[in-house]
Amino acid sequence: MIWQIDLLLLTLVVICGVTTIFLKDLLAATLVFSVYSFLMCLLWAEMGAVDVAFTEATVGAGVSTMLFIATILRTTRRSKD
Amino acid sequence: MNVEPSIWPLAAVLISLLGTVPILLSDRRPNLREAWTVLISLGKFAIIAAMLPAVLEGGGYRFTLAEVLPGVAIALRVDAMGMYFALVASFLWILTSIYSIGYMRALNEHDQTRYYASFAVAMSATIGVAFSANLLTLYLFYEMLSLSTYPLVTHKQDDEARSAGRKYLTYLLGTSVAFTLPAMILIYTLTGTLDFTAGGILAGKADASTVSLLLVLLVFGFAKAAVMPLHGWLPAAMVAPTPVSSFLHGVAVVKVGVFSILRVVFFIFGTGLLADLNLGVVLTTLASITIIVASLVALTQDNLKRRLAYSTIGQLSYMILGAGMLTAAGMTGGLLHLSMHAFGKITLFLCAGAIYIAAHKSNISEMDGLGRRMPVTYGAFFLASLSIIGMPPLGGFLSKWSLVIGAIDGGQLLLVAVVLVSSLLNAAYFFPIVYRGFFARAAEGNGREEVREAPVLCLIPLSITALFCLGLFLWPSLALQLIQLVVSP
Amino acid sequence: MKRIALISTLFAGALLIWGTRDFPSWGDPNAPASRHVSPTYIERTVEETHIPNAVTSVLGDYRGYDTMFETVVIFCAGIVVISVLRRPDA
Amino acid sequence: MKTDHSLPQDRPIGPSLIIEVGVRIMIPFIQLFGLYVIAHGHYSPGGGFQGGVVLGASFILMAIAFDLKTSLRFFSLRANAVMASSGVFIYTGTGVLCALVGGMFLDYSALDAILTLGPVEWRSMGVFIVELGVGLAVTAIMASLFWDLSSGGDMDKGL
Amino acid sequence: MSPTNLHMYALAAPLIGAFAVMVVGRYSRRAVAPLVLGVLSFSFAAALTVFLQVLSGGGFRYVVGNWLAPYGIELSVDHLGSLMQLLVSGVALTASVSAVKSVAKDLEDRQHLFFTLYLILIAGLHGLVLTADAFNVYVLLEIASITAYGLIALGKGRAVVSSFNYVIMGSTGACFYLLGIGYLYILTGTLNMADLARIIPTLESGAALATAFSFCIVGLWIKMAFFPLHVWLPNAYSDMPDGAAVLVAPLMTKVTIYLMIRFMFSIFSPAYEFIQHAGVQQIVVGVAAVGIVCASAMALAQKNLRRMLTYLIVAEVGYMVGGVWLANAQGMTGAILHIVNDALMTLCLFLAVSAIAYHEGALDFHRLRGLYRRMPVTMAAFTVGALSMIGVPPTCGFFSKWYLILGGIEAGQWLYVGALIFSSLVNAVLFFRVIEIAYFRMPDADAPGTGHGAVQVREAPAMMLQPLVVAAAALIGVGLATGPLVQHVIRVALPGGF
Amino acid sequence: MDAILSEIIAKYNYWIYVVLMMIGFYAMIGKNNLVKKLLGMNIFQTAIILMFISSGVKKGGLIPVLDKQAALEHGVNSALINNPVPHVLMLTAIVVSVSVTGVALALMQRIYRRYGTLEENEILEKMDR
Repeated sequence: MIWQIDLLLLTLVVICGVTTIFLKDLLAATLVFSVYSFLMCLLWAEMGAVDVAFTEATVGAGVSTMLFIATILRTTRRSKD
Repeated sequence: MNVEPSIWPLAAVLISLLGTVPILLSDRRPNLREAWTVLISLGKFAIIAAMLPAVLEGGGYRFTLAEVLPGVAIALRVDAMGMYFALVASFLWILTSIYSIGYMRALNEHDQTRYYASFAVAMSATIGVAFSANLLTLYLFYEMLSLSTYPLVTHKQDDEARSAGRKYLTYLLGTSVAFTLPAMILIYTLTGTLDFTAGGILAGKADASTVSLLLVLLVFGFAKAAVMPLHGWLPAAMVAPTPVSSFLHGVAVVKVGVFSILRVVFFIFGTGLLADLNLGVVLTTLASITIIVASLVALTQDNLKRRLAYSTIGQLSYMILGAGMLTAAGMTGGLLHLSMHAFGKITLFLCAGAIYIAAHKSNISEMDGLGRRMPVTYGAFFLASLSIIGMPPLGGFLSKWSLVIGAIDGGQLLLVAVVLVSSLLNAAYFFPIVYRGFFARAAEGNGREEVREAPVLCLIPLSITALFCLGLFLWPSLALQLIQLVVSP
Repeated sequence: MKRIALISTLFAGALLIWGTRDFPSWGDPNAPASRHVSPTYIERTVEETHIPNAVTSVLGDYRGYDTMFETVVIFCAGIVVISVLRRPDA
Repeated sequence: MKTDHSLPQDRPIGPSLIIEVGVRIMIPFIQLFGLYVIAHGHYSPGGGFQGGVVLGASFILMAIAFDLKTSLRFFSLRANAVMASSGVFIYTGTGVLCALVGGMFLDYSALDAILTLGPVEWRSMGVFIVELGVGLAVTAIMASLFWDLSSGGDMDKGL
Repeated sequence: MSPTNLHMYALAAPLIGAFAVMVVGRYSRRAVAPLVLGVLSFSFAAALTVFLQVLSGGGFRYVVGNWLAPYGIELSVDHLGSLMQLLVSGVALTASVSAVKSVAKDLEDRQHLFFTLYLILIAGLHGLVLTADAFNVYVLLEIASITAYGLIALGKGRAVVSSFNYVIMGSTGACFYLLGIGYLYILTGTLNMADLARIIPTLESGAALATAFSFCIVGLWIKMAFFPLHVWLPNAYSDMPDGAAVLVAPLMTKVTIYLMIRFMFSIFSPAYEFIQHAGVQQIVVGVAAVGIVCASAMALAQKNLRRMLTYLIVAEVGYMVGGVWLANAQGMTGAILHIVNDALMTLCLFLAVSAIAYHEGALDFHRLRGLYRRMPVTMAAFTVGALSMIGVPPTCGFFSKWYLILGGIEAGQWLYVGALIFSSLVNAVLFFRVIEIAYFRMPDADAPGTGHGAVQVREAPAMMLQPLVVAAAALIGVGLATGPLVQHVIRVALPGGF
Repeated sequence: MDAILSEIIAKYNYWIYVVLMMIGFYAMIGKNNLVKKLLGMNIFQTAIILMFISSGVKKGGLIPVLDKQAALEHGVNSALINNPVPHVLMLTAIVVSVSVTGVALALMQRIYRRYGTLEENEILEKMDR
């Protein structure tokens, strides 16, 4: 594997993570989290963990995000922190 | 010296515990219920008396229920000391039961079934303490006694009774958990056993400071003995009905406290060890202070039962004093005083109850002239107070005499003074009561003329106990025989 | 509250980073994790289970007990969500 | 950031032909893919869980593109509960069965006693059976999770 | 002895029962109770048989799927494990008898969901006490936790908030544990406890090992609500439906403590914890002592019976954690004995609470007035439970406290000994306050002395009283059987060379 | 300098995961919004997964799906294949994480229905009242 790509992905992951935490709009935060999951999935695929990457793609970036969005749409998008 | 395994000790303990079942079942039928109570008390006394011959021959019985800790079982053992205490307690229980019937009916008290049931449980616990083979079993029954007497103390169920009950449990449970339990565990770590062994188990296993720590912990841990400053529960508990007070003072609770202290002094520490380490002085000092202070406080009390309560506090410490002298005569005196005081004090309480039933008076200042209306009661009261003061020809004389001899034997002349001074104080707080009863003129128009003697069910027990005060002076041989077995086995 | 959170986070992070000191280098084929148990799975999976995907064979067979409970976990989640949210009549 | 707080069902969103047709075409393929993932877990990445999630996602997609009622027509709540339970039961039951026929718990090779395939082949077979169970359970639970969360539990209107 | 599958059946029965309840319960409410009780009775009988077999023939290790350790997942059916399995199944059976009744009242239309979760939780606990695989512990902990979240959320009022807090705290704990396991895996390459125990002494004890150990332990501490990580517990446990509380309160914390013992002595060794890091031991025992005191003090401040009991659970956790970290045989014996005893005591008290709540609803102290007259049997059993909590012989609470104090003295941990005695005193105050209210205060204006029959006796249904009486009897029975229990089971089971 | 560099090369993966874990952990206990807490929990979980997966990597390793025929005939060189065990473990962990997420989201909806907010301090205020 190529460590430059690895590092780039890792940096992006950290950026996405921080953004998720500090976005005030929960819907946006959830979508950023979905991106985060997807980057993670890439990272793992690149590390040779295809099964985990597959699962993360379906669960983390897919279903989990849908569940978050469903809840946020039924409750509120606002967050004070 | 053969100690046989036998079911009898268990039967002696359990009979009244199981007796609660028919008592509870005959809730709606007072006659049947009280018949059960008396029957059980008689049965209990019979069982205990049946074990007496073997004990007098130097043997005994034992019963092991379950070994709960390595080397420590829940076990019962009948020996001379336990037998001595059990005999006194179970005999007096019969009388207290009979008296209770009269008292409770006369005052038409509520919740009598609960009363009799708790009474029976408490009696089981008392005999359990007497027959315990080790400290753990003793602790078990000691706690059982504290808990089962709680409904008795709080029988009135008003605010005063509640606060008294709270005080009662706080003192008794608090000290037993905070002092006795750690002491017990410490002894177990030091010796690996808790069995009561003649001559003690601690010798050579602990240094002087540990032993003295244990001694202090245990003397205060058995707060039922009401050694000052842990005596506060006793006057408070006087809110209970009078039969309960007499039960507390005469038959069970306080005696259990003293008995427990004597048990550990003789059978855990061993008098030899205490003498070697010169620790008897701890006991005698605590006891002397309690005796004098309690007697002084008693002088200031106007409520008859409270005065008797403080008197009890003082008298209890005589027994500890006797043990602390560490001489044969002193120990004899202490043990002897256990029964002498039991008979004396129970008479006094029964009399106080009889006065309350007959005249509804509980303060001494209001009892002027009552003696002439209630000669039997006051006569018994007079005899009993003489016994407690220590006048011949009454039982109390024997024990106090023995104590004085013991003090002289041990060369502790200060203790002689303590005994004598306190006897004078005893006289000072008892004689005015009798004097007022017979000689003082009551104020006019307070209905003194209508006052009659209490019901006959009350009078019989108190006459019997009063006569026993006399009888024990004349025929103390059984008691002395048993005590002899304890003091010099 | 936030301060406590920050302090405990930093503490936990520092502890974890300190802990990585003894770790084998990343991607080291001689790391204990790569040498002790796992080679056996890789070498024997086809022979013992006829499953060439080592992940599936470990998941379904060697560590099937874990996977059984994993399925139970997700089943539980479904039941919990139903019992928390769903109206009884639906 | 300015946000719109009204719930989506208050907003008029007309049915979009493109989405509806697209989804209608896609769903069978997604489900086929899900089944493939479950079945082919032995030879390629995937397995019961991943396949189950894909299958579940097909119902989620249905619920989003049409509405919740439509997806419930294809997959009733009762069938869902039975499927979830039976999925996990298949796994557990296989384990117990292995124990009952004389092996250890979850020792698939013991099933050879029922039908002779050879212990190793039975291991492969056993893994397939349990993966199937996992797939069933996960499909059902994923769909049910989404239904409940998107409708607040009343199974009335979706998002 | 030769391995049998009985312990697996004991585990699988509630699990399969759960699926059956889920399916059947939709159609017939009446079938739920017999199904649950049947399954749990079977499980109990199986666990009892296994326990007796282990007693006579010794423990064994069981390999799931017939893959030899460390390749497959191993279970250890030894003295300790089968004792715990017996405890779990016994408590579960007793609790479920009562739960069947109270749930039928509280959650009429969600019974089948409740009992599905309930049975899975029991299965999870069975799994937890048997497993000898570090990662398996994580999965099973999550099963137990997720079902517990659900059971809590079925409560009334703010139960959902309590449950959510529990979710966050519980997940933190689980993540910490998983982190620790990850570190261990990176260092050793195995997850089997025995294998880990074999490899760890060969590693040089350094930063990674210490981190792994501390994260796992802290994770478990969060899960067991060890002071000061206990904040989630009182709310969660007091807002649960009664039917759930009688199961969760006695077992969850206790099983987690058992896991801590397994972790500390089956993976690591006393040499690692107590000799190489002796300072830590001092700190933990100290924190345990402080925790006991604080939790007892907080229990004093409560005005609701159930909340008071939840704080006592926190205090009892301090007892056991402290006992384990005393690092001597007496303390360990005390801790293991207290796991058994505390489970039974908590069971008895919570069953009593649930029986009281059946008619009375909320359990604020002022509503307990006159309870001795209305519910004499319940209150008698409650009193037995209270005495055991205080530590009055011959109830079992006394004996475990005895061993713990013995251990404390042996280790010279006077602070801990003092805390134990202090908490006994506080328990006495706490329970006698309750008993006094229930005994003296009249609920209505009927004057004392009106005699019998003034207050109607209104006990909970027999289905709730019977388990309560059984539990109270068990307290005394186990107390009297302490000697054999310690000698034949716990002494044999003492892990790690004590 | 070289030593430090090689240390960085060898460990940076682990450090990044610690950073992610800290983000997640902070959000879990420090954030006020319940959704944020939950997102934090998911980040925490993925961080752990990252750590596990990293531990299974071998330099130049292949994915752990073998060729059946080749394996039966020639055997397998395990040094060339990534460690499958962490993958298996993490599949389980992902399932657990999505389960917990589902449960927590359901609870959140109920909380919102009851208190009308998802901020923890506001919920606590309303609870006291």
